[in-house]
Amino acid sequence: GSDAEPDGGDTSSGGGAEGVSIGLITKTETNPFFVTMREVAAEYADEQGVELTALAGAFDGDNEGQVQAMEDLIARGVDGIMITPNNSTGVLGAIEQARAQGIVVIALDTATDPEDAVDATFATDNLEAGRLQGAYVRAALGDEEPALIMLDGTAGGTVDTFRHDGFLDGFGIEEGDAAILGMENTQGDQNNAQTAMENLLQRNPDVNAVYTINEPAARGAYAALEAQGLTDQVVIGSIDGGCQGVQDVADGRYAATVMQFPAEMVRQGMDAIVEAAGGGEPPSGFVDTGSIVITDDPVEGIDSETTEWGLENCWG
Amino acid sequence: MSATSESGAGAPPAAVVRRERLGRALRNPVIGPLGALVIAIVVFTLTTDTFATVGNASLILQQSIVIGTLALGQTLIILTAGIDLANGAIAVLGTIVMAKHVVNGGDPLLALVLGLAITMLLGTVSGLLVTRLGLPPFIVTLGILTVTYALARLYAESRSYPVADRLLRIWGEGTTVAGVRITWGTFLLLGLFALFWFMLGRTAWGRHVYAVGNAPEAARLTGINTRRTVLSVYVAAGALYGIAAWQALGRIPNADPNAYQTGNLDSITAVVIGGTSLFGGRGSVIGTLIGTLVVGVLRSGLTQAGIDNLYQDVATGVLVIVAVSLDQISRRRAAR
Amino acid sequence: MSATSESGAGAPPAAVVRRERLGRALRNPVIGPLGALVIAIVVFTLTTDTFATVGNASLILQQSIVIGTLALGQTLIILTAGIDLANGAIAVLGTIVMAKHVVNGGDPLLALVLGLAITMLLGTVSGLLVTRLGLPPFIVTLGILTVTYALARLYAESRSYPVADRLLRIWGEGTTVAGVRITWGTFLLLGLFALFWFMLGRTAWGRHVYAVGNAPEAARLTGINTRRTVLSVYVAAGALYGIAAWQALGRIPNADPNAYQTGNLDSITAVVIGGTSLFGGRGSVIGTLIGTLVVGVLRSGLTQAGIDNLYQDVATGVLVIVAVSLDQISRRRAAR
Amino acid sequence: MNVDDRAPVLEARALSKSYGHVRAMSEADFELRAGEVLAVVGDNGAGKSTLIKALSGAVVPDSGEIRMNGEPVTFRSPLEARQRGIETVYQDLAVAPALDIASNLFLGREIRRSGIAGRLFRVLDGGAMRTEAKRQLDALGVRIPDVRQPVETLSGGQRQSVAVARAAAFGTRLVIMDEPTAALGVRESGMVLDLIRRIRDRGLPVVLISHNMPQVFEIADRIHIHRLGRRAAVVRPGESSMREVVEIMTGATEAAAGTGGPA
Amino acid sequence: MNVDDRAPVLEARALSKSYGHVRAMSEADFELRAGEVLAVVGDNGAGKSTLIKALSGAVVPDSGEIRMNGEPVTFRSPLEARQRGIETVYQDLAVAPALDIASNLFLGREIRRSGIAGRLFRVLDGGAMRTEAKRQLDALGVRIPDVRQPVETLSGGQRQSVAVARAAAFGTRLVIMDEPTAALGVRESGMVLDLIRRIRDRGLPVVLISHNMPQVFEIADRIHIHRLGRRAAVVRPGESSMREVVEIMTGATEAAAGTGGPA
Ligand SMILES: Nc1ncnc2c1ncn2[C@@H]1O[C@H](COP(=O)(O)OP(=O)(O)OP(=O)(O)O)[C@@H](O)[C@H]1O
Ligand SMILES: Nc1ncnc2c1ncn2[C@@H]1O[C@H](COP(=O)(O)OP(=O)(O)OP(=O)(O)O)[C@@H](O)[C@H]1O
Ligand SMILES: [Mg+2]
Ligand SMILES: [Mg+2]
Repeated sequence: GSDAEPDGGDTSSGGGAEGVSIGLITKTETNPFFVTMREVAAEYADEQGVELTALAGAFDGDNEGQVQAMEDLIARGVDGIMITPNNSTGVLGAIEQARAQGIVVIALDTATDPEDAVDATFATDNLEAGRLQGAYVRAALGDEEPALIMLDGTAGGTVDTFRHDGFLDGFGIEEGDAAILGMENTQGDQNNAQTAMENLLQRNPDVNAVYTINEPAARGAYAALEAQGLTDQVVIGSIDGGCQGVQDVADGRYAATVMQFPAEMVRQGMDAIVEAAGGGEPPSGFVDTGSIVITDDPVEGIDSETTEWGLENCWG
Repeated sequence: MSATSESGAGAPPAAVVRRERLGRALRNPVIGPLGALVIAIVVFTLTTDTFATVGNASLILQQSIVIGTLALGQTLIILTAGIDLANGAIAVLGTIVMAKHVVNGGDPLLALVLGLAITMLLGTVSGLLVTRLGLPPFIVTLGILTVTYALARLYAESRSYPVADRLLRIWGEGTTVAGVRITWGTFLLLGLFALFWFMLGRTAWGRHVYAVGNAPEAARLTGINTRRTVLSVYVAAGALYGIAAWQALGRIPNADPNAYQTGNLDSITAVVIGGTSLFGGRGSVIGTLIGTLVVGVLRSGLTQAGIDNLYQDVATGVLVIVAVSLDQISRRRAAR
Repeated sequence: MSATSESGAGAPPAAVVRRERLGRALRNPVIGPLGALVIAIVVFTLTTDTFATVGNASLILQQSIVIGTLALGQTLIILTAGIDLANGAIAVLGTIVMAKHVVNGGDPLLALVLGLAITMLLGTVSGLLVTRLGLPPFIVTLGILTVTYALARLYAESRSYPVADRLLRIWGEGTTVAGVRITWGTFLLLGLFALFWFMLGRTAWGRHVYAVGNAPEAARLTGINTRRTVLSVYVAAGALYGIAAWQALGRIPNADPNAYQTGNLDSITAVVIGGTSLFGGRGSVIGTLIGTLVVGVLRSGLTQAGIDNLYQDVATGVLVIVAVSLDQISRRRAAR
Repeated sequence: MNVDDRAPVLEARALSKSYGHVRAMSEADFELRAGEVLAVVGDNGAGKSTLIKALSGAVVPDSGEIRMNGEPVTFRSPLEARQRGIETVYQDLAVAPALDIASNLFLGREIRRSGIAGRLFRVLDGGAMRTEAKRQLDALGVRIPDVRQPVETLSGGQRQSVAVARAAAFGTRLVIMDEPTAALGVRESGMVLDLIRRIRDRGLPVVLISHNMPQVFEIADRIHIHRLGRRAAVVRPGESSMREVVEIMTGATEAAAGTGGPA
Repeated sequence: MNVDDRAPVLEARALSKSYGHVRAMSEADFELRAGEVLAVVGDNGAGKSTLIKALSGAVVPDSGEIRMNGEPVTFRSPLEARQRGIETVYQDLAVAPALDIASNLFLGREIRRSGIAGRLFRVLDGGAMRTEAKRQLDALGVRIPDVRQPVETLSGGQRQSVAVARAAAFGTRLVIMDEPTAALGVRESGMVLDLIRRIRDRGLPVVLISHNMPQVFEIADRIHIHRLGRRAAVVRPGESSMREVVEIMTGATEAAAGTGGPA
């Protein structure tokens, strides 16, 4: 379902943005990543005096829910819409409809295909983030012959695919390489990830590298490895940069996580809409909001930050 | 012992009070859900100023098309004391088959036929497993659900397929009446409900569907071909899911293997709110249409009322329960 | 007309063939699911060399604990011809309440009590709505599902809470027997099933549960307090969901408001594979235990066999159907 | 002993009940005296079952009054009537088909183990229940292969015997039987009549609904004739002929014995 | 006309059927001759219903042979028996409680509209069905307020009448009735016996299962006595007394008339 959250309306503060109304549509309302986006947006809207309406789909892949949300926002006559599209083509029709009404549409986190279907995109380059994770894990292995297990998210998710492909690229192997011992879809859920890892370990106790789609999956993988006493032989990499994830890295549960910056996406996106609403140039193009490896065991040739820095800059 | 004439004279053992028409109307099982719908509409009309517009009404109808068609197939199956967990998945596979064929340069008409064929095939397989092996519909359709989503993803190669073809998108087009856009899909939805309302209420097939759901053994003993009846229902439902797939492309011209994951529970909800019994043999498609609209109105109305995200979930949960309570209370009244 | 002595002499109208024991065993409804389980185990043992290890067996048991406990509560409710869509949500709220209390520095024992209290309260609310207002359990628990997940997210402020406390994690600990780790949770699971096996089969309460599910009107007419019986089942299920929450913290010491979203369908699947009828009044908790293990074995075995994810889904769907077919066939045999 | 001298045990005045626009009972009176067998007869659909359902708490009448030993009572559920010792065999038997015979016989008042297990945890004594069930059914002359059979596998007559045995075993104040011999064979019917006599001899009054006139005339002390939802007459077997009763029942003669008046 | 001269219409040899360890029918024989009313009597649980279920396709026997007009037949479903003109009233009535009376009466052979709507789309003629239902029930003397009432709201006897009316209306070759008058009142029972006579006068043989001996002796041409799952004897009402029949039935005398032999 599509859901409303009129957090804004407080027009007492802020400069120049008063009267601007913005809609935010996330994939779901449950994932901490999107919760962070919504919270940041609400806070920023308060500061700027922007009126915000936050809506979401019901599950990953709920194009219908996102389209309904778009329709509602168009009906409300907002100035701009920020959306994290379920997949790169799912809501193009509704986006087109919105832009035809003069609404600025900005993609966050996930790019559309074609990219210029929206006015601008503020996102992590997930291919690059995956590459960073892969490169780090490979480097951390040193001379060891790689034996990799991959805990994916959802089959066919745009982000999932970019991260997966990026990881393999950074890791330096191809899809189907013998070094890949097994892959499972975990829906990014800790319980599923733990179960999958437990079952995969039965067959592959000699694993030494683990790719995880996000930090809950990494926690699940760690729990399964810990139960088997295998944590020392394995390098786990992850992506997200949530505070709990960074803490896990600090606690030595996994080697590294690649931090992304959802708050940046939201803030830059909102700035762009406000500017366009004020008669400025509409924003355009793909803006990479960056990603960085967080680890306390830096490796040669890969830029990274410490967990201390990470805990200051994490989200969620 | 020649009481024929006497009973012909019609003094019934229990005096029949002649307020039949009203009584019959009040006992109509659609009264409850209809009351819930009316109350919801009135409440949102009074509490928000954006809800009660013709445009919004048309929007709610459009948003209800796919779920409505899925719920129609679901109603048929539930009337036979079955349940279908796979309807969303089947429709999704239908959209993929249609869209991929066109994206790969195939003929749109053939794409449509292929899509409908696959959904009917899956309906038929479910029906055969239920009727031939005597398996519980819950398990059969759970299996089909898992398999179908996997097949959809495999066949889609985990991609989604945008559709440009006009034929496949036809139900998203429409006409503008007095400034309000009404899609052809809306008319199709209403037409399908009318068709099955007629089929269930006015044909021998419909009687058999109710009989098989209400008392399967009695139906068998009276010489109804229960297997064929149940199978026909699954095939018809499969066809409806194919039409739902077509409608889905009209609404969102992009076939995504991850879509409509809550189609099963959403459609069952609409059916149950509409007063159809999950134990089979009692209920109506008109109830389901109303049930679908109740859900649509709640979602739209709560959004218009600007109710916060999570509180909206709370409100939806509570309101669904209230809607069905109304039905229950009206039934008890009638039973007195 | 003094046939008493004659019938006392026991020449039954239809000669009773004295192969009772075997006959009774073959007609035992648990035979079907058990056969499916055994076949699954044999197949995976033959096709993989990592499946048939004690370690893996212990692992499958551990993976089954939470769903097993949810399925036990689900069995109780389904036996009364109900269904519970909210069990996963209720357990999740339980984990949040327990974990947040401890993370905020509260007393672990009190946390536990609070968690159990909230799950029992939600079970009681469902039960009251079903018994007092006569609402369909599907709708009631659908409403509770939505509301409870929303409450869990609101109360958790959309965060998750890692748990360090030993008491809350106790079911994840265990002992090592002959090199194999067996968690206390495994024992608890088996103990709970044994308890309810006894309660359902050997107490007046159990008889009443079956009677209410099988023939509610007859149960009422014979003077069973049907409302109280049904209510007691929802309260017991609520308590079990609380225990499931505790067990969940033992398995994953991190309370996440988004966890166990498929707990409802997964638990219903285990119940149905176990041979319990969704129409109520027929079934057993032992069947559910076996059903839970069948699902666990399938998932583990297919992973061990190195089957690709999507193909694994296809296989799971097919195998679930096959498992239940075995049950159906064995029943037909017995009915002959 | 003259039954006329005895006080009414169960009395009803002007009971009415409508279902939608069907009036199943309209101002029906009823009177059962201590120690008597009262037969209730009437055409199909006359409202006999509705009447006794109102007396046993299975149906709540729209209006009217019920008195037990002179004191007004309202039964909102069959449980409440049962707690006052009223035991009923319903026309549709009220058995749970999936449960076995012994469980059905003892439904709602299972035999429990002695000691704390039985009292606190309500643990059943399965053996005792089966033995006792067998005994009760034997006393009715029913041949049942195995008391562990589910009731749904029984023949129509066997099923009815289970319901009759239940009421006979548990009635403490009065027993109501709605067509208890309808599905029974010659021998089994005879045994049920014997049973009714034995219950009466224990001092309990019995209400018997039956379409079998010879049976009614054989066993009843008084006959309550129901017609069009109300009591048309009450007669005594010795004083009226079968023919007269049938004529009142079918409306061929207007109730000679005076509508509603005691016979 | 002497029924003995007539050819058997429906015959069965050595039918057996076990449920688990309960042997409901063991080597039962059966013979129905053209134009006769054959009564089947026997104790509760003797296997009468199982026998006629085997003859009407509701149950598939484990072994044995069924012949219709001399030609061997196997019925795998009630539909197959019905297609050969065998119409049955089952003891448990086989009605769909939620459907109305008219729908139940015509279940499986609804009256359709004339023309293409009826033939191709099987569109019902609801009015005709209701009128005809009312006519059939009136012919049985049942008073039913409204044929649009769901069957679950009917009294026990009214429900039975619906099942009887259905079989009477549709039997084309032979009619089987399993205790059709069990729940019926005096008047209604009489009308069913009249109906059976009318069916016989139309030339169709009728199988009547009943526990009501006077009824059986009134109407039957021959009496098939069932005991312990098989035919114990066949007698003629004129030649044996009620007492003798009951004695064979209950096993007090071994079948005098010779087991399985034609009477
Ligand atoms: N739940 C109900 N809804 C509607 N009508 C009902 C209901 N129960 C009974 N009736 C009607 O009330 C009337 C009386 O029914 P009742 O069962 O009391 O008759 P009865 O005298 O017991 O008949 P029988 O001898 O056939 O058992 C019938 O016309 C029946 O159709
Ligand atoms: N499905 C079944 N499963 C097990 N036993 C059965 C089943 N059906 C019938 N029986 C048994 O078969 C025997 C014969 O039953 P049947 O119904 O044929 O008797 P009947 O002669 O019709 O008796 P009644 O006069 O009581 O109707 C009974 O002992 C009954 O318990
Ligand atoms: Mg009655
Ligand atoms: Mg019988």
